Amino acid sequence: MTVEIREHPFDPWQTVSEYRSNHLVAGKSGASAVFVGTMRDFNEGDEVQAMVLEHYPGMTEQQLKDMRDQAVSKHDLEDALVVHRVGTVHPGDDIVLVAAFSAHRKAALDACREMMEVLKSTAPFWKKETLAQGERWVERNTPR
Amino acid sequence: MTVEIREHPFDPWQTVSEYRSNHLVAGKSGASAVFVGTMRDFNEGDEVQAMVLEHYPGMTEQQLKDMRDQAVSKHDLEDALVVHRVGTVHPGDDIVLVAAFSAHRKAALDACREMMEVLKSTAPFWKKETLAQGERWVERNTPR
Amino acid sequence: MTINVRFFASLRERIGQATMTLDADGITTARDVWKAVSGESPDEEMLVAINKEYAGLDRAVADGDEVAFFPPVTGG
Amino acid sequence: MTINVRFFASLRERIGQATMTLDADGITTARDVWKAVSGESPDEEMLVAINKEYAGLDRAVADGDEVAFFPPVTGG
Repeated sequence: MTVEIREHPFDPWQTVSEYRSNHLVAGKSGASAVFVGTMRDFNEGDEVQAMVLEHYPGMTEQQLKDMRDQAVSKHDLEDALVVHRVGTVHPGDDIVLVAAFSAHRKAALDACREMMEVLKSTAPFWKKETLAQGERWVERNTPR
Repeated sequence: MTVEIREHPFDPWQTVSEYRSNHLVAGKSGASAVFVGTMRDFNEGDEVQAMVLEHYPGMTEQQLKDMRDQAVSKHDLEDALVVHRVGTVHPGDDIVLVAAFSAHRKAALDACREMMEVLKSTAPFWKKETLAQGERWVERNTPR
Repeated sequence: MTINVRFFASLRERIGQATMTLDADGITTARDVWKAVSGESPDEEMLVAINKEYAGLDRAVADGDEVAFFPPVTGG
Repeated sequence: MTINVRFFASLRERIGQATMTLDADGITTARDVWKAVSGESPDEEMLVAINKEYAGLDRAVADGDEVAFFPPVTGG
């Protein structure tokens, strides 16, 4: 439940809100740091109409789970949550949600940023964009 | 609308979600970084039952607005949002919401963290805690 | 010279009121305002705002200014 | 020795299939697997996973292993 691959559109804000209500003890984690990545309608100067997100079932979930567990342990978090879309997405669709819950704001903010960097560099996902001129694979992530 | 002082409980996640829907152009800001601070039921080893948040009407709003505008300008954000509670709050109540919306994740994450640090060190708010043994003013913020 | 003085948080409680109107001559700076209203030297950590903007204790004040004194901020 | 080989993203399209079962002798490492299925030397940037964990090209493979090849990841 702390790591999820979603095949359909999801509302990251409602997901965080429900997760906090259902899984966190009120009054313990004073700091919530959340990053949400959303599909843009442009990339490298081109208009993008749609995108297919591919993953490696089994390996991707395990990578995300290890990443989440390491962040919780390293930063002594109360909890952390990672959700990632796969399948066909359109501009404005949310792709990734990373949330870190801690008693302290620095731990939450550091963990949120680190999880995003680890996800971007190691989680097995691949993007194929649909442009007006055809399709293309995104070859690498921006460094930041 | 980008800076608000709230006298009653608010849902920061719904606030972000509605702000994005109503004020941001879908497909432009790929990165949303959000920090939410929530009242804890303990501080400096003591159980805290309630807290009163005081502010300086007029000055506080202006400080937050300047802070938000500077973050938008410095990090070239699409937009940013700051909401802060005042009045009597209880453990589990959300106190502060800071959100940064950008095309790039580093800008959003940097701006979100910076706004929280500026808010903590300069925005005119003061906390008075109610403990089992009586009331006490919080004398200073934790450095992080 | 008339100065509208405001106090917040623990300073408000120490002074015993939230606002005060100071009518006095011989007042040049925010520090003079504090001495006139409290009879004390300012605490090192005390913060000052003149017309709702942060200011140093030695900033000059003018007739009609709003001068506020408060402890370190603890929001967020 | 039987190896279950998987390809993802642009490599899947280049190879023309997502999975392949390799029955061959003389295969010791993931690099050998790649050469056997593609006839090419591996691209420097290509990533390898053995049994769903990242591995180097020179990691030994064993009978029944799942060996996956894919380009740099682009999630998030």
